[in-house]
Amino acid sequence: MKKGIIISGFGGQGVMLAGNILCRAGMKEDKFVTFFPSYGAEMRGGTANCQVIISDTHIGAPVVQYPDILLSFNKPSYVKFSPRVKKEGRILVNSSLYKPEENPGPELIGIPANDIARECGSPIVLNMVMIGAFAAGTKILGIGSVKDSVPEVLTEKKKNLWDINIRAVEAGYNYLGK
Amino acid sequence: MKKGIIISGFGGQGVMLAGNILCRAGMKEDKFVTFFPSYGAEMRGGTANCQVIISDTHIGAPVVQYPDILLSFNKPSYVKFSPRVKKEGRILVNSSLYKPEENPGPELIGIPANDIARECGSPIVLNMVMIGAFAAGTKILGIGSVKDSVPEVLTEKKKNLWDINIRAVEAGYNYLGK
Amino acid sequence: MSRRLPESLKKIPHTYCPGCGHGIIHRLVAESLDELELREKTVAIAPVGCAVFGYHYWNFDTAEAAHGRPPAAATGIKRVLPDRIVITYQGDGDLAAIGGNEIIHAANRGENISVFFVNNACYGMTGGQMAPTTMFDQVTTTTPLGRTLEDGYPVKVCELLSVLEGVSYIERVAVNSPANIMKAKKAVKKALGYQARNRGFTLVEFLSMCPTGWKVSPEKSLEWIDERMLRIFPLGVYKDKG
Amino acid sequence: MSRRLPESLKKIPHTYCPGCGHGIIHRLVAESLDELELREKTVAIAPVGCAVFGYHYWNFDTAEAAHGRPPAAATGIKRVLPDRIVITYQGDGDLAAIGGNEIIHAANRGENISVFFVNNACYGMTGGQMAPTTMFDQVTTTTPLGRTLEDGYPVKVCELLSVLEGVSYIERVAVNSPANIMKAKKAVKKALGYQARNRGFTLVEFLSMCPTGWKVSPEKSLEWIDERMLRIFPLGVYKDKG
Amino acid sequence: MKAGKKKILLINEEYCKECGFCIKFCPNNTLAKKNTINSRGFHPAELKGECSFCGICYTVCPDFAIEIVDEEQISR
Amino acid sequence: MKAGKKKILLINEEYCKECGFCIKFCPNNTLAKKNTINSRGFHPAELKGECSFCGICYTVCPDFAIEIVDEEQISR
Amino acid sequence: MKKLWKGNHALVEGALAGGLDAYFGYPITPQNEVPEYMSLRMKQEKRVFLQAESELASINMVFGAALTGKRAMTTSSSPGISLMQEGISYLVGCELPAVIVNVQRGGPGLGNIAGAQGDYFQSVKGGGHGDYRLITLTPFSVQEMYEMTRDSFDLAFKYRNPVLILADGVIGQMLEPADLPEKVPPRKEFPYSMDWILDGAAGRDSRFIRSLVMDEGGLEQHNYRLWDKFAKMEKEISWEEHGTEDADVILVGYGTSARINLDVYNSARKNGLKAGYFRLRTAFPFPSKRLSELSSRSGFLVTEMSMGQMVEDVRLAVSGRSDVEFYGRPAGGLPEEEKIYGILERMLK
Amino acid sequence: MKKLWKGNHALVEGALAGGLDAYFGYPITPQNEVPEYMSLRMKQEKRVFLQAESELASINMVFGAALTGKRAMTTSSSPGISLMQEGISYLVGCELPAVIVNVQRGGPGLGNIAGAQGDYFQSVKGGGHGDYRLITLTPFSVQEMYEMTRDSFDLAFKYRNPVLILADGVIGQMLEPADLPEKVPPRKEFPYSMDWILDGAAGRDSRFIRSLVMDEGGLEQHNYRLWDKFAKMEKEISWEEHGTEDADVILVGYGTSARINLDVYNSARKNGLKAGYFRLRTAFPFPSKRLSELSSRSGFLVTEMSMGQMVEDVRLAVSGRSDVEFYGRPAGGLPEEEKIYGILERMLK
Ligand SMILES: Cc1ncc(C[n+]2csc(CCOP(=O)(O)OP(=O)(O)O)c2C)c(N)n1
Ligand SMILES: Cc1ncc(C[n+]2csc(CCOP(=O)(O)OP(=O)(O)O)c2C)c(N)n1
Ligand code: SF4
Ligand code: SF4
Ligand code: SF4
Ligand code: SF4
Ligand code: SF4
Ligand code: SF4
Ligand SMILES: [Mg+2]
Ligand SMILES: [Mg+2]
Repeated sequence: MKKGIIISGFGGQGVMLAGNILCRAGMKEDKFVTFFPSYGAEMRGGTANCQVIISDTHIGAPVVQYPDILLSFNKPSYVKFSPRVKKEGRILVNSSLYKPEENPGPELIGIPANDIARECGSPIVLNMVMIGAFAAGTKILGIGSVKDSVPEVLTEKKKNLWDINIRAVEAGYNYLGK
Repeated sequence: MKKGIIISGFGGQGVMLAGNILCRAGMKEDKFVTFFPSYGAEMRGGTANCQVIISDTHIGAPVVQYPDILLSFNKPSYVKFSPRVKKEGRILVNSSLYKPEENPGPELIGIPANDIARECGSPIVLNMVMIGAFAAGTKILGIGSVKDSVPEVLTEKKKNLWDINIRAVEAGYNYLGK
Repeated sequence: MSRRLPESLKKIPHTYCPGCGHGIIHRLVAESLDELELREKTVAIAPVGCAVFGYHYWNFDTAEAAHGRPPAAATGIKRVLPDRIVITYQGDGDLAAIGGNEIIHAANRGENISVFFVNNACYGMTGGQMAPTTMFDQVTTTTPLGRTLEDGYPVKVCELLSVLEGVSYIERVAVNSPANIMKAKKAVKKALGYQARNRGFTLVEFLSMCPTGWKVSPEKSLEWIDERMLRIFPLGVYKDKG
Repeated sequence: MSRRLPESLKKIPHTYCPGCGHGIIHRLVAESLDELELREKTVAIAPVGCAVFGYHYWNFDTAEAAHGRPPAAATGIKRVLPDRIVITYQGDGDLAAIGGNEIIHAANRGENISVFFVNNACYGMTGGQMAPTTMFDQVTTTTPLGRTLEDGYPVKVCELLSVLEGVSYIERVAVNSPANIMKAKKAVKKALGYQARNRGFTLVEFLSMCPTGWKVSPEKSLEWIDERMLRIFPLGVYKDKG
Repeated sequence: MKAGKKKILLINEEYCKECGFCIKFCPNNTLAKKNTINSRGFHPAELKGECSFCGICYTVCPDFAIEIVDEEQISR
Repeated sequence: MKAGKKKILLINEEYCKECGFCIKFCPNNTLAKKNTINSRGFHPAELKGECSFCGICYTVCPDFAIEIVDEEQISR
Repeated sequence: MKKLWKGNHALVEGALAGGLDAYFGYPITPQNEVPEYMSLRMKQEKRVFLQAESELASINMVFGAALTGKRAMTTSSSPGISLMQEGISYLVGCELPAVIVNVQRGGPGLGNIAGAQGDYFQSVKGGGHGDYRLITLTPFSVQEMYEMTRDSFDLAFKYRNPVLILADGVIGQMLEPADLPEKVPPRKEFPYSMDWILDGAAGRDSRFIRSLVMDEGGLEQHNYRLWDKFAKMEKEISWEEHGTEDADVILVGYGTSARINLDVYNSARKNGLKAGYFRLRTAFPFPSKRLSELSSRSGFLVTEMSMGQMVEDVRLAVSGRSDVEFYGRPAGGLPEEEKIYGILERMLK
Repeated sequence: MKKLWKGNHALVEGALAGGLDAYFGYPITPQNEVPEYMSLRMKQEKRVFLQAESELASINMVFGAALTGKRAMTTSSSPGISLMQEGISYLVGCELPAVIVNVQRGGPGLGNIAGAQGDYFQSVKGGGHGDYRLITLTPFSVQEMYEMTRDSFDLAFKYRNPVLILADGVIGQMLEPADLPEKVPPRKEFPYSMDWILDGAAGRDSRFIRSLVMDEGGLEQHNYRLWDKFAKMEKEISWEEHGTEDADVILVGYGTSARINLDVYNSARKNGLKAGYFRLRTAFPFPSKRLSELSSRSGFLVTEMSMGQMVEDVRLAVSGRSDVEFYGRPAGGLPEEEKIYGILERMLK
């Protein structure tokens, strides 16, 4: 098993944090993992994306050219990356901001992440919703290891945010998981 | 025929000018010639030297490691270069400033260049005396082409100095030539 | 009064952060070239810094020089094309750190060019590191505890360069309010006018918002200039040989 | 009074030209280190320039840095050995041309080093080319018709650097008469004393004879300083933070 | 403002980055953030009420997002 | 000059480069160029008459060629 | 225990573990995390951090600190390293130990900020003037960013020569698990003579350090001495190889290109192809002898993130004894697994 | 008519004859005669001369002047050329024509001021960052100092690429007879498109010139385009050979080392030895194909004033088909005729 994941959205949507958590979760499950932040032509403003690989074997380049999974947080990132997703791959899109038309490519799953996040108490945790949904929608990682990884990346920042973030992961998971 | 010549003395003794004239004289006689000014460890003060090659065939490196002829204008240059002169070579030394002991190496010829120059009217033309002596003492170049080359290097400076310089060349030539 | 974007700007959006001063300064330069009818005579050098893409936004001839070297490149242009308008657009890292020698010598030669110097008190492009103009106690990514004396004093470019005899006009302006922006525009036009009349080296320093580097909101960045920068970098004309 | 050569000088002849000011300045630095008992604590950086062989003549630890970079090398030393005395000895080409950025930033950081800056209005070592300090109309091998405005203004290092806040003491002296040499010595000792007391960046500029570069006799070179240099480069203390 | 000519304030919503400068400085307090977002995720400025065409918003906009044009110009 | 100690002016002829500074500045006008040349081709300075050991020649000599020593020092 | 580390951060920890005394640097992408993280860590560890005004200043500050026998370092990326070429040549000429890191990006010119391997020639042949060599280490993983940096100081002092760590933007920017000690390990003192350092001539003769050697033939002799030293570095040659016993074609790479090769090698072997894998850990000294041995039975497929630089050293080692093919992509392009596999298959036919 | 010319002066006259518009330079031995004589000649010819504050400034002033389509040039020697590496990489990245002269001296570091050939790698492999090439010409005589400099501008504009003239201190400092026109010949206009220059966007669209290419894959494509261009330069390969028809061993050198080889070759032939002579006139592009052809019957003895740099290109061309021996002396040492002759004899046995 070797899965390439691209997570992409506006700056400020927590793209990098989401990728980081997936990596840590992969580590917990004894996988090989890499994380690669990517800056495009636009250094300032515009979209941010990161590339995560989770694998049972050694990982060469940490760069994901043709992702198995795309986590798209907004429209521009969908436009940019969806054509590169492998046919047998899967696209998780934040349907609160953008609802793409179905097309005969990779499987498309909409998650109203902003809405779910708002329900959890803060629109800011939409990234957590998305990785919760990722766990449910791809089975690459277990929800447990994802949840357990949340405190690691927030440690130094604020303990008081653990809860809401974990809740958001669960909410995302539940949205697809059930 | 290929002869390597080193001319060496104090800064101000006209070493470079002397070498330049020999080169031009060589050209007049349809020889291959090169001239190479050499700066030693002492960039400032100390001795100056230049290396001239006159040859019937192509000249590779213009650098003279083991000269056929040494024109030594002072003691330090004698001390430095005389050991390098080829056995069958010749050393012309300005005996006004330094009279080396004879030794069983290359032939040693003393020319009281400062004195002869003073007789010509200026101690400054000692370099001309030395190249006149060179013509007489080595037969590598004719006195005519040496004399003819003097105006070329003095052209822009002062025409009024041609005479005394040429006279000094002759005096040097005559000192050995007769 | 109608306000159309000047011909000297291409009609495309730029990629600077929200609230970034570069956009305003780009426009001021472009407007001034239009108004002085210099657009078709101008060759500009963009810096290595956030404004490296200046050539995407400006509608006049532009090149990108190596980091810090715009004054040398501009000198090369001006010497062979003395009747063109040659400008450099440089950040504080570009001009005051790596390019300190080039700007000093261009100024000292009285090179007849105009320098538009954007002081945002940090290295924007590379992620908000300390710049020569970073102020004491200012937190940047390479002064995580704030700049201290060990890192050196904030460099005051106008004060320093105005000592040089080759300089004909230097002014420091800011772009954090409508009034300041108007003054800034006047300074730009003055500098370009001097160049057109062969008066020698001119420089305008802009105190410019960098909300990203300062980690504040765009609105706060306007106040940040008033509250933090103006004390250290007073506005005004530092030299004017007329 | 007996006058013995200081221990900080090796007892060997140097290769500077007759009448060259470097020899005098070397001695002043050496005497001062002896008198302040700093010889064994000193690390010096020699320039690329005629004084590149300084290490042959000085009897204290010395290294040769790349052309223009002594202030950076000295910074490297001082930062890791803050209790040593670190000096640079630099020519006007080294310090004011290629090394302009390094000296400005070392000064601006208030780097606690002492800079001995030898202004001989030309590049001695390479054969008398124009230096930043070459004066208008001065003939050099690269200004065969005399320096003109096109080549830029003569750079006044003391005036320029004293604007920087990190500088604690700057003085310009000359070595063309016994009285001037005495004053020069005082300045050297003052600079070293400031450093020993951690006062920050100090610099002494010496107007220094270069008979070879100026194509005059050693005696004439003494007058040359009085007649040509002093007007452009006035002697005196430019900054003294005490 | 020359009398007679009808002005229009154009806000290029796609260019706007929601910095709020125009809103802050508008002397008529007539600009505000729109509810929708543009393709880059920003809430662009929009005109809410009366505009005096003073040009201040144009002056402060860092994003080339505002222009004031004569109506006749726009119709061409 | 401390009374009592006998001084000696030492001129290192090999170091001298004939710049003439000592000769020019000697207040007693007691230095001059020697007739002979040293190994580097220079006519070194020499003491012609009375010296007051003022030290000026030492001060101006660029070539480390002059020292003034106590006689006792030299004998060691 | 393994933790998720960024390559550039691991490098900083490696430097601390290697006993780094003083860091001088100037920001440039894709290595900005180095000065940033370093500024914090050096303060915490009470060592010297200074953001220089330029790369020229950085390398010359390193030069100054190195004169005193301290462990000094700078880091940059391609254009910044180009600016250091004079200073690097001086460091070698003066025989000063120092560590320089190049987190390579795409060139030429300002290029881009993607990882690349276009500076191999500059690093191992000498981008500066004169005949000289740098010990050149090529990290392959975040773990090696740590380890090689840690160990580089020992090499630098052992040979009194600068060590260059030739990384790339991919390895600098990526995060992967790596096993780093919790605390900076205690400083290891080196057993090498320090009788050359400048720290004030107290109780000893004064010293000088310089690269200008003007006495006749002196510089030539100095060069021969340096070359003796470079020859001795042979001992430090290091590489990794797999499947070379029976390989018909060996994949050769370093750093990120070797990472990709490793995957290709693994799948080739799984499919029964007689592929081998060879990656440099030192680019200078270069494992010529080993490659030459291997060339008696194997051909080579060299991959690089460049138009072909290291391949020349492979060709020189192989000297026509077997096939050497090259596949590279410059300026941020990454050699594609499938493409490598395809060439490999073709060569094996 | 032949007159006695100094190499460095002939170079200046060559530049004038090539139509040089603007010179920017900084003094350094052994090429000081270039800026000195240039300062006078450019004034006389009413062209631009400016002594820059440093080599960094020089190369970037050249960059600026080149942007406008003018013929610009700088000259320096080894340490100064090292400082230009970033700027050179930018010139190539921006595809700007310019001429850079390196009158090489001994290195590394400050080294000495004797002629040397230690900067071959820096010149032909790329001392700056990224994949790039410079057209590299290697003058052999004072006459060629003139001619190659004169012709270099044409090459630079033809390919929109900097041309490096790789001379050395021996050829720069020496005087020998050369045939130069009395007056600067009239300026030759080039037939190449100038639709890229920046001189103010009057009556045309505005343009820009840059080397930062951030769009995805853009820089990679740019690199491929550059490499197509470098491949086209093949046409410009130039060399001189004698006695290669029946030579068993061919002496290979360039510049001063080739001068020495020529003498050895002549005496070897006089003595009936089957020696050959081969010298580069272009070091990039390198005459690999010709050397490869020759390797089918001849071995090679490469001489350099270095520890061995160009010899690698010879070895790459020969690829093990015949013997390649090397004899070099670094940092001002000159290969000795007798020694070369001795090795030649041994090889011929
Ligand atoms: C030689 C070199 N060194 C460093 C860099 C990296 N770099 C790019 S922009 C920049 C600084 C930008 O700061 P500034 O000039 O203040 O411009 P700003 O982005 O703040 O507008 C640096 C260090 C580079 N491209 N080249
Ligand atoms: C990078 C570099 N550029 C140029 C040189 C050549 N160079 C040696 S000394 C010098 C200038 C010396 O002038 P200055 O600093 O004024 O010292 P002076 O000789 O006058 O005392 C130059 C340009 C060099 N060695 N290195
Ligand atoms: S980082 Fe700062 S200077 Fe750069 S675009 Fe953003 S706000 Fe502007
Ligand atoms: S050239 Fe000038 S500075 Fe250099 S040694 Fe001679 S007199 Fe002194
Ligand atoms: S033109 Fe003036 S009044 Fe109208 S919206 Fe803009 S700032 Fe407000
Ligand atoms: S000033 Fe411009 S970018 Fe900012 S909110 Fe207003 S329209 Fe948008
Ligand atoms: S010590 Fe004084 S009096 Fe004696 S020789 Fe020297 S200068 Fe003259
Ligand atoms: S000052 Fe010194 S060098 Fe000059 S003449 Fe007197 S003793 Fe000789
Ligand atoms: Mg900035
Ligand atoms: Mg000087």
